[in-house]
Amino acid sequence: MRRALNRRSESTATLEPVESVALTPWDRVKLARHQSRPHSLDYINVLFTGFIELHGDRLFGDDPAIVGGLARFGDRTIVVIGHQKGGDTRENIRRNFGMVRPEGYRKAERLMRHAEKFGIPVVTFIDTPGAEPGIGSEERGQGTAIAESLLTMAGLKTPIVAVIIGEGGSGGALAIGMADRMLMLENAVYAVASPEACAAILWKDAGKAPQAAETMRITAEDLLSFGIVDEVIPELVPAHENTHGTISAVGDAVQRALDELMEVVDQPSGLDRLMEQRYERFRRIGVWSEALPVAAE
Amino acid sequence: MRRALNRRSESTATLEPVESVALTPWDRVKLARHQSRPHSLDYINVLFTGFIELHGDRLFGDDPAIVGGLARFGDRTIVVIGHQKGGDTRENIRRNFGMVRPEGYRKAERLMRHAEKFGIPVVTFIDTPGAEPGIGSEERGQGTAIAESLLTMAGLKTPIVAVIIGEGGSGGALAIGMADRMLMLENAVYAVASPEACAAILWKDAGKAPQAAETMRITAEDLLSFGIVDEVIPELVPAHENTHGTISAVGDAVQRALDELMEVVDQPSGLDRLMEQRYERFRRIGVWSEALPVAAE
Amino acid sequence: MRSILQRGDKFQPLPTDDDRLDQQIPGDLWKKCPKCSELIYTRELENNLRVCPKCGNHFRLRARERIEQLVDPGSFVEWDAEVRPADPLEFSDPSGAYSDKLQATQRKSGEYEALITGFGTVDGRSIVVAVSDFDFLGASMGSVFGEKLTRAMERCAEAGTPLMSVNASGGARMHEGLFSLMQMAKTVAAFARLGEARVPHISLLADPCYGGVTASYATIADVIIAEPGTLVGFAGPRVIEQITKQKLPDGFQTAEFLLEHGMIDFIVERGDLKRTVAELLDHYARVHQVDRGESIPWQPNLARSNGVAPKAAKPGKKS
Amino acid sequence: MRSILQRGDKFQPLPTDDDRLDQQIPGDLWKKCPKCSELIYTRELENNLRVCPKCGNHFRLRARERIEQLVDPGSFVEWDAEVRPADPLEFSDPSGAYSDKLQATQRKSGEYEALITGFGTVDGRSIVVAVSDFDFLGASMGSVFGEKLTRAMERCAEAGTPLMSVNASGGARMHEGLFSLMQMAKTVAAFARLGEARVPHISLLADPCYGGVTASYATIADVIIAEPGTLVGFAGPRVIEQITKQKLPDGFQTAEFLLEHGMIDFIVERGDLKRTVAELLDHYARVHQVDRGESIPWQPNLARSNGVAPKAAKPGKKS
Ligand SMILES: [Zn+2]
Ligand SMILES: [Zn+2]
Repeated sequence: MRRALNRRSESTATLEPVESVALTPWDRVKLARHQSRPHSLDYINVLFTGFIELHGDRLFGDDPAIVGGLARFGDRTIVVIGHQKGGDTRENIRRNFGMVRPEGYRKAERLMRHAEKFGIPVVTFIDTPGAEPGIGSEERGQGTAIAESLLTMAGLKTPIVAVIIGEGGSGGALAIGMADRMLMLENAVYAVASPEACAAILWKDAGKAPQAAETMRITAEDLLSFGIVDEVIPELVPAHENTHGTISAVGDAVQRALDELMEVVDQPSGLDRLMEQRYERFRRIGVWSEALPVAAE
Repeated sequence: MRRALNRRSESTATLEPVESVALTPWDRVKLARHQSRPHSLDYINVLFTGFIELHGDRLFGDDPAIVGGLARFGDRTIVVIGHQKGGDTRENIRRNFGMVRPEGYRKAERLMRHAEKFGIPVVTFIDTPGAEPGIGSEERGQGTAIAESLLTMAGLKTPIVAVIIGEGGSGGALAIGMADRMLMLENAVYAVASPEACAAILWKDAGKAPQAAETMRITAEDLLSFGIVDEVIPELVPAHENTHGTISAVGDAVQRALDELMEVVDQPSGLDRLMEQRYERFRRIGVWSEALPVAAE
Repeated sequence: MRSILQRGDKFQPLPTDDDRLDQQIPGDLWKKCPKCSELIYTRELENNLRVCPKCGNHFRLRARERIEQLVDPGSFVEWDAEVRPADPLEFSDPSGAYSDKLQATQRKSGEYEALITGFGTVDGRSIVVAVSDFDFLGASMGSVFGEKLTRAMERCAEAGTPLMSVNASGGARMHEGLFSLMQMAKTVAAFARLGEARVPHISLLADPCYGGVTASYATIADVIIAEPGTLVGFAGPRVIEQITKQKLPDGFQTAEFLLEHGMIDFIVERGDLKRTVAELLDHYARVHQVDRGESIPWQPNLARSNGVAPKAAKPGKKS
Repeated sequence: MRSILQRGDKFQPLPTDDDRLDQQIPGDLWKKCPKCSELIYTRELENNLRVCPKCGNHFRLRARERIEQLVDPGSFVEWDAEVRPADPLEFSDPSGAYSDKLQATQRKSGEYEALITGFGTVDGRSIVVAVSDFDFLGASMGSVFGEKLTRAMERCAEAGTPLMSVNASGGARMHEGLFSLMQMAKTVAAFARLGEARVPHISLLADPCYGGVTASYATIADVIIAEPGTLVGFAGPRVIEQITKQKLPDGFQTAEFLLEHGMIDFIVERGDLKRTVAELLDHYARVHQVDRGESIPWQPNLARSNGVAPKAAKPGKKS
């Protein structure tokens, strides 16, 4: 089941593994959304030193549903960006439950350009139910903001590593997730729509979300098999019961991904190669039939 | 008095010249602000064909105080951008009297980047009392918007020609005026603050604006002598009494300026040279004393 | 370039059971305008580009109707018609299997997928068009949509041919799961390359345009146009109303709303669309005619130089 | 680089008539806080970096006080002190000639101009500082301000030394007319070049910062910081109130307002400023240490890895 077996981080080695095969996709949805599950700032505060949070989009506002800034990871400076949910209701309200408004994506885009300017790699943490649906968000171009962020990532001349740590909610997740390496925690999910929304539309009953979750193929295992995710980071026990171990495992995976990418970049014409690989990474995604095959171009 | 004698456009050759030496700076302020003076769209509609107005900043709004779009000038495609005042009170209210909000500068910036992307030269028409002072404008970063527009112009890899056609009001004018060539109509003015504001602050009496206008050295003649403006376009009679002739003279001057700049760009490494010249153009502006001269670097 | 342009085989229509037009009045002779409720003689409607002659309502167009209106007669060469949808998730819901739904939709719509791409000319000017068909599963963006659009963009970049996309869509195609979502990234990456090649992309947002298409290539095009009344948004109005419990403002998510909020370049009536696109193509084409030396000097625009200050341009109208 | 760094001569103070501190209480012993009205022992205030120990009010600093607080003792080498203002317009108003006003201001302030630039170290890290002095004609940006800042930026770009600007300003210097306005373009152009050289510019917006400085290099820096309560805007509050006839919202144009509206990166208390700047310098310095091969792996941040989810970062605070 696990295609990417990771060097197990020291601190988790002694914990008893949960029988993860017993978990249904809907179980994983619930784990991915668990309020005590570590969120972006938990990762940031353990994995990095000297984190300096940078705020604002320089246009309209500062969206607390996105955090980001400069930090040190090992001997590297990185720009980190993440969706931020709250660990309690009060904080969740302040963070809009991790649902980002256009100004949040524009802040993320600004920080990515900052990283590019100085040749700093980018690490993103994905954990959102989706982009905020609201009147103000539509007025300020929610769709345009997500699209612009994707356009920025498509051409960003510095390595990008994304980690799906919890809930990967559709376009609102992808908006900071168009990365050179996509890592995913074992109990995280990543879906084109929430199982509830999918069930409401196709099953005509939001209560059928567990079945929709099954059908939608939203688990890390599925997405690894589809070639959409590059590596699954095991959760021997669910992250909220093993915060430090999970964060450490994520740190190790990010370290490996960054080491690999920096090796590419450090070659002659390395950035061109990085851009080429990023293009191909997304270019190849999709499944179709070609009824009348034509000669190769 | 006129340093830059221009090829006189056919249509104005028969008009009687006004004795322009008799005009005081304050007279010119009044001419520059005259409601019947041709405004940006008047120039756009006569000088260009196929004007397609492009709207919006893709962030927040569309500011009617800035107009811009694609157009044809001779055999060239250009991006034109201008402050837009109204020709009557109703239109003036809609155009906010040509006072631009942050979204107007961001629209201008977007159009400039569009021009750069496709290698299209930019022509701007300057005619504003200044950037809008208002609560919303401050909330959305009026200063930041102007600064970003300047930053975009500083590095924009395509030629820029600016024409001061009426009122050049401070930072709000400069925001679309950081050009490779700055042309100025004889009765236009360009000032660091309105004469009224300057008089109110330094004379403690806004009514002393005519004196402030004199002291501030805001006429085309002054700015040409300072090396800030490259060419003064004569108004044999004030523009509002000779719309077609004035617009024609502006067209001829823009044509010459663009021809010169495109000749630079068409050389090998032409864009680098353009960038170098633009930098030097602004780098040298300023007057100071150097008490203890040091050896040349 | 030639070989690429001729690469796609001509479209071969599937058998259709002839019920593709909704809201039909008995026979095909009359159609009821959903906006003004008037009955309109179908032929009159067609002659008017499917714009209601009574109230100006722009009826939705099928992809091939749009192409027919946009490009010169006989100039369209379809590309990649052989690229057809698959069912990677083996998706099934109570209404049936996705693979069955695809077949039924193909039969009913006469199309193999929701996006038609190909080459054509607009008053003689080369253009590549990519037009979505809302009657095909709400023009949702699945793998084929993304692949065909990406191929079109890649060929445009290579050949220097401008792209016009016409974008109605309900969003992602849920039946293809994350493959569908990833088409956003794929098409935006292709658009980025198109931009590096300095080839323009004109996007017409068509009614209705939501979700993943609004949040990807369609809203970052070089020029973004919409027809009057077109609805465009990220989240659907019902979702927003349900979640926020707020009443939506009048005209919410219409083209006019988007123009006011700075998200589109202009609104154009269907009758002016082809001429406007031609003008845009001319503007971009002229940039690359590097034939320096003596430039042709400007001439006064006689249509305008009547000594009277021309009217200010109205939003959404060429002036 | 050395030769450049040593190029400026050391600052030679002008005779001062010792009245540069405003709001003084008899003698120099006590100072009244303008915010909480408490009397504070001057030495205590100085020891507290001129932050009121009672209410936290950040007193305005003169340029050299700021430099003293920011760079390591003895490390500052001033640049371009010999660049001094002229009077290109021969400007005169009822209160007198600009040239006389300059002389009087120079005597009173102890400075030749409103901007001090030079090299120093922050806990051993190289930095170039450009600090404006509000007591010199409201730190208005004239030719000398622009020229000194531009030279500093050019040297930073050449040597790869980060720049920190401290920006209090009333705006343009009207007495220098359009020469003043053009310093906006000049400094922004120099900042663009600094960016091409990948050298960071940290901007501290200092109380009060308005007009041309807010609308040029200060608000497009790579990192933008403000101290609590700092006022920053384009137009002054009185002008806005007069023109709009609207009551200004509470906290309008404060650092907190700017943070909320997305215009600054964070707010930092004066006591944390030097440490924060040092951290930022380290972050940027590490990027350019290209010593690849084996990277040093990450280590858990022990200050944080206590198994408890850390508190979310507060706006304006490093967490
Ligand atoms: Zn009708
Ligand atoms: Zn106090």
